[in-house]
Amino acid sequence: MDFDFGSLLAFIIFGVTIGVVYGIVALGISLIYSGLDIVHFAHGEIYMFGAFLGLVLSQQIGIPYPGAMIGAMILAALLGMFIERVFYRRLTRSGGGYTVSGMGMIICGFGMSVALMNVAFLIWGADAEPFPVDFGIEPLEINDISIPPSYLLTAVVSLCLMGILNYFLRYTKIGLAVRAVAHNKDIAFLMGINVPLFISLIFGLACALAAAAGVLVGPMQSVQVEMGYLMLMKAFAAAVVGGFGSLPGALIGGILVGIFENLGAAYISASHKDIYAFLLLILVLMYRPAGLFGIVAKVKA
Amino acid sequence: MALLETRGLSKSFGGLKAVSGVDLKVQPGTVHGLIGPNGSGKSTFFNLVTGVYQPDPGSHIEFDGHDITNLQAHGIAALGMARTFQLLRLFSEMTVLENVMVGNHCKTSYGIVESLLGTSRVRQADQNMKEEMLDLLEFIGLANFADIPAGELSGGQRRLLALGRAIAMKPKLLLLDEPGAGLSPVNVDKLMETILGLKERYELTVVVVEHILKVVMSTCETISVLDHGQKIAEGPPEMIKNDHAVIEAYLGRELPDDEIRNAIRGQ
Amino acid sequence: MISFITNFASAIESLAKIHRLLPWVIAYILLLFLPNLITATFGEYYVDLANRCCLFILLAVGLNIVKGFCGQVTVGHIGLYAIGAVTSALLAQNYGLPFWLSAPLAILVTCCAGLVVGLPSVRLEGAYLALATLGLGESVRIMIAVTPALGSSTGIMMIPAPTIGDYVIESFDHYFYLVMTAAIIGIYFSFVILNSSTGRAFKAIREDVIAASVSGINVPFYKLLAFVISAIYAGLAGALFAHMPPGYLHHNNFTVIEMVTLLLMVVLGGIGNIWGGVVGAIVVTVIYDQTKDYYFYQPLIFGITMVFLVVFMPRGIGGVIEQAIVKRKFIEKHEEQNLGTS
Amino acid sequence: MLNIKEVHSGYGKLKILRGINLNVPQGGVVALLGGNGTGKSTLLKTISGLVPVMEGSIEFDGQIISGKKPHEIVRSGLVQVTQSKEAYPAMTVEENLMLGAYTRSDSSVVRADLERVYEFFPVLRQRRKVLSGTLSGGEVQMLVIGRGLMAKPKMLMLDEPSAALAPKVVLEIFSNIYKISQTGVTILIVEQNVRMALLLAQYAYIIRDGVIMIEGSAEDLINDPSVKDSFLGGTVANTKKSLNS
Amino acid sequence: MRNWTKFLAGLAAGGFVLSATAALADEIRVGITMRMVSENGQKYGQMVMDEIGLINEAGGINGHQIKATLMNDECKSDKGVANANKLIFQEKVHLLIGSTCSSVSLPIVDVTAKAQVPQIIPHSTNSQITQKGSAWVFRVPVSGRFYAGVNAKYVGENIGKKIAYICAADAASQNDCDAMQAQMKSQHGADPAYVAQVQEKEVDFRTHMQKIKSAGVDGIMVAALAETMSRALIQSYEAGIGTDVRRIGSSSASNAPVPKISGDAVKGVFYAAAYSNADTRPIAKLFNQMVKDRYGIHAPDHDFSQAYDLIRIVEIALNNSDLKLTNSSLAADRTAIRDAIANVKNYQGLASGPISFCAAATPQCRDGNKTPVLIAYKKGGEAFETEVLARVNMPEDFGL
Repeated sequence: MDFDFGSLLAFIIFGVTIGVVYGIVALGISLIYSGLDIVHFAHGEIYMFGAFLGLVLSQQIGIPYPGAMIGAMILAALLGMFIERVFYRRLTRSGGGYTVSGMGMIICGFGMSVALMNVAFLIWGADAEPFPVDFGIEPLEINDISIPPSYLLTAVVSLCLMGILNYFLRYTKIGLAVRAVAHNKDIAFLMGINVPLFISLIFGLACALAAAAGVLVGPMQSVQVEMGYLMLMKAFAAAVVGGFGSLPGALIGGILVGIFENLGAAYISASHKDIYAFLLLILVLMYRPAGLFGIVAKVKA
Repeated sequence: MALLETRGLSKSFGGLKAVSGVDLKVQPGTVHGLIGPNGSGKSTFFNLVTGVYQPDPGSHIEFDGHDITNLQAHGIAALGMARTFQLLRLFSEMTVLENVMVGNHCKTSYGIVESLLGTSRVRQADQNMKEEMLDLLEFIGLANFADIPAGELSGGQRRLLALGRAIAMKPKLLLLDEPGAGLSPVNVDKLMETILGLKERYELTVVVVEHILKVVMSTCETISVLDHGQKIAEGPPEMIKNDHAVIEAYLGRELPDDEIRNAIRGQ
Repeated sequence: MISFITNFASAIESLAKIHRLLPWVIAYILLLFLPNLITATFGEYYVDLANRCCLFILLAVGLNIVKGFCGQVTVGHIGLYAIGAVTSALLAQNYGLPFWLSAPLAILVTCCAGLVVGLPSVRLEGAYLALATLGLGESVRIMIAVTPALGSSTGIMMIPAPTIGDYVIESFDHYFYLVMTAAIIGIYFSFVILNSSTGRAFKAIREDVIAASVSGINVPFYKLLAFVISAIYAGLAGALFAHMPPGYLHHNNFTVIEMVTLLLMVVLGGIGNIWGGVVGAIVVTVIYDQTKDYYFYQPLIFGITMVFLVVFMPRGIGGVIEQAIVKRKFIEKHEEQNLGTS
Repeated sequence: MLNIKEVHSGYGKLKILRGINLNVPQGGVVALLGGNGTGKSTLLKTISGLVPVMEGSIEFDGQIISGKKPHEIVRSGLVQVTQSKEAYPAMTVEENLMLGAYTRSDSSVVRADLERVYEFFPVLRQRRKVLSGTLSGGEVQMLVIGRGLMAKPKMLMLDEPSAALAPKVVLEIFSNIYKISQTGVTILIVEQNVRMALLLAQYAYIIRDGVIMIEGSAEDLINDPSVKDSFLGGTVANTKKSLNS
Repeated sequence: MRNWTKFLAGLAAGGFVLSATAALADEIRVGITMRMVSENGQKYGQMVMDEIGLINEAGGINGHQIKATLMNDECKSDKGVANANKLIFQEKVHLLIGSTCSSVSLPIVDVTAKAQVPQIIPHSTNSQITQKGSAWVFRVPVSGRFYAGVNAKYVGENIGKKIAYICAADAASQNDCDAMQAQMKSQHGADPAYVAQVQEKEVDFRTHMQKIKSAGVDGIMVAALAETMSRALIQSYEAGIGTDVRRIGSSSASNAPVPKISGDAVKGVFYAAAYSNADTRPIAKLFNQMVKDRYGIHAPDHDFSQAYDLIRIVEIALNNSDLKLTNSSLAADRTAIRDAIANVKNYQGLASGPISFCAAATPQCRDGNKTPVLIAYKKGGEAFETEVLARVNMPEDFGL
């Protein structure tokens, strides 16, 4: 295989543009982890629901794309909050307070993932649905590399979302409370924060992020019931690489996973593409469980 | 020769020095007390000695002639060191008998492969161990509860079981972390009696961390005092009582009540 | 129902007092008649179903050892199953080894793989461990899917059925004797393990790692041991699956959905409960088969069942019965005590 | 102000408090004393709603608060100050303080109150932009008390403010608590350091095994030999006594 | 002892939902296992069931009703084998139809061979299915080996020899891809310009497209299932590969989701299939209309036509076989049906060419349709349009 810097650059750009999407899903997983102490195995399905909701809103109801995205985010957030309230909350309670111990939550997450996927299957069927959106922008040409508008937009919107979230968490009163709840629920309670509400809020926020990712990816890869699983794996890898609970970590983790798998697919073997993400995940877990940026990662005893 | 000896034992978490440079010797056959205010490093000391934490470089721990500085917890336990926890840490879904049998794990006389195959020798050995352990439960007064899950026991019984589990290891050295916490004075006295009885019966050396000074003063032959991770005094109870450093640093300045009251009220 | 089961349990206990293996031998002899009984009652096909039940029993019991006894959350079990199946199939096909050689070798290979899948458990816990094992299990499947030598897209075909002398074990009922024997031995040994020092060490690790380690239990070693033992079960089940007529393996037999089904079996039966795992495996396999006509809603119902089980019946069927038995023992004890004191 | 009647509570199956009666008058300083594992922290958590009440009732400021959620109780003016280690180490000092004012919507007054807290604890003003994880033990204790004050409480409950602090710092903290009580805030202080607590408080309860064993005015208790002898181990109050015994 | 048996029987009865074991005599029992997950997959199965219903309504076969049992195999081999076992040993079917997926049909071939049940396959193209040498298997669709020959001939003669391949890892696509490469080599001596082996459900092809773009090829062969292929087609345009580079599809390109998802990107894509909805024969027009009316599908793909042809062939064969349909004559009836199917010669239905079977257990005899048709998309979207480029009769042992 010839090696030239032009195509290397291209592969890196491809990795980054999809990596930011992994990043925002990972961010949601990370948020849920710090807020509820659970790794949410059904998050891929929320992402899938988000994509479908965006599709319905934009293609069937005819809401313009940005509106459809916001709508999908809100609906997915409501869906997530409903799931959290009805199912996960009971498990967290039986574990005492809002922390969960043991494998119940993990199994519940898997069950929820199967259930949600099949609900979507009953509603929308198993076939992929096209999600054509006309962004009205020309593809960006760098040398020989052509970056379609959907990817450009994805990268920009993802970064914006990240920025907004960062601002929200850092500089607003509610954001302060979210951070307080994420870090220690008992103290947050004693500060007069309505912790159960905020846990729902965190969950909803994470689901909204996943939905945004779904609506962003939809136009690039079409929308299908099965799309969640792969994204979940990549997002897990991103969250682990970046370190659970670290906001910039999730983004950088996502980008790293994106670049890693694209370079692997380009230079080693394309058919093993998904294994690269797993490999990264396992390596990081084994040698740096707190992730590359997880300074405040919680070590569970 | 000391049964347990630490030299320059240190441990820091982040920047915080939980234990720094502690030299300690525990003579065989004695009851050794370890006191100090909350957060003075007593529990960390226990965790270091028993291998739950790895000490910082430069530390040295010797137990019964072995260097155990970098051994893992199970290796140290196998050499004959047992401990209890302040929060007990019982195996609450296992029965009382199983709890003490786990304690006896190191004394298992058969190999792992054998245990997986369930040979007759294994069953015989298990039967013997069971009888021995029931005997121990009898001694600490829990024999009636042998096949009840440990989680169902009452508070006092749990403390006894935790003690029993440690004794089941047939240790040379027993480390007790606040055995009397939460017990009423009468029960504390009873517990101390049981501990001393066990010490005689199983020829133990005991190190005890305790808040109730009366207990420590009356049962220990030697007392070490920790403060901010450092050993500030060591000796027999009489000496500790009158040690200037202890009174000064650990017990606080002995001001009269009124003076303190005035200081508080800013007068 | 529960009182019936408790009576049944005590009847078996009294049998076991005569000789420890007596209930097992009786059960085994009775099960030898099962194919005939099934064929007469329901038809030949249900023997095939029973074979699949036995495979899942092996898998569920094996998973229970690492998950229920030792408390390690693994989601990579299906990968071990795949390794056992593919190894045995390739050995039989490429080197012409008979089943009786290829299966033990496959188990050996699976054990090594189990060690690898278990390695993360030394450093990781809970969700992190689940993620790592999920990654490893999926990597195994993807490797099979993309490597032509391991079957890739067309799968491994025409894996020879086990033979004894010239006789080929390929009919449903004869294969049943094979898998049933494996399942019974598997269940028996899982009881042996549970009641041995090793089993106690597993449970101690599940309950409290630190307390276990200061009690002298080599925690990393026993964690790995649990993974290796469960790998033996998975490898055996895999080999039996591979050689089961028509002898065909495809990577899509080992997806995450299969792993979720396996989890459902263990959860339904009660995590850490051996008979629960057995019952869970049978119930799920049979219900799955019997509801095939409702394939449209089947996975949905499976998912929802799993969620509701975890939320509302976390101890599963086995746990409920176990509690009932323990309660009964308590009552008996109290009565004895009351009689003694009065 | 706070009226606790026959309260039972605990975690799951485990019952820790078995019939607690306790009364804190308006504007008073009351101490709750006991050793490790006696149930005093559980009582505090029960009052602030973190642990559910199994039996009995808790009345605060004329309202029944047992059964309410912790955040509702905080809004009614009863604020618990957690143990010193429980600040938010990844937040700055000022963020921590602002978190204390979370329940309040009067942002201009909050600003003024922040100034007031800084005046109370000048060291916090110096370190306002510093992550609270880097503070010393005494500073963190001041921070959590200040954070409690930011909620503009009617009553403040303090959980072992002296824990793991040097005697000199303890004195400083206690004198600050006294100053706070002088501003009209009712105070319930939970302590192991019996002597200091008795010197600060007007009235005290001694808890053991989930029940109140002794109660009485601080003056009486400090001179009561039975208190020193049988109940309070490892504290400044009785060390001298046991040393001389 | 008796109690034990009773207990076990009771336990078993409690767990099982009793299903009828003694099947009714005087019925022709047909078992179908298909992938009933995708939208079209469901409709293929539905159409098979509907057609059988119509036959029954019209009086059945020689006065016998057909009892059809449809099962879902989710395109998973273990489920497919379980279905086949159930249909054969429980339902005691005379004829097994299925499966749609190559990876499921492959093991079922062994099951039916051993149980001696005729099996007829609606649309699995993997060449190995008939190469296994089972005397009980028949394939209605065109085998993958023929598709490759046609594609390679057309590509080599009309497009060029520098072809890049994107091959997804499912049984049918992998087979198509490998066969195509082999044909390009043997017909034109052309080595592949670039080969990307990707996973079955790959979503991101940009890396490959970038490489293909810089390799400067004449055509890109995308061998993948419908969704995967559509994504690759779209992304090939996004990467800036112009229309001068032709896109070649594998046979799944005929499936309706491809034009639907790909939209404009499908224009100009050509592929070999067994049926074109642009077919102008009256029977084809009628069929197109029927599918449109009944299932609301704009235009049937070749899997529809093959399922339809299959039922017609089954109807012919059943009509020609002498069936006793008693409980004891099961084996004889199965053999009779097999022989009757083997005797179907020169069936002219929707399929691109005549379908003939014969008795020998060879691919030559059992790959019924040997006439692939080259089709190109003229328009994408839901209302897609196609055109026929060529119709080629292949020699029966081509590609073996």
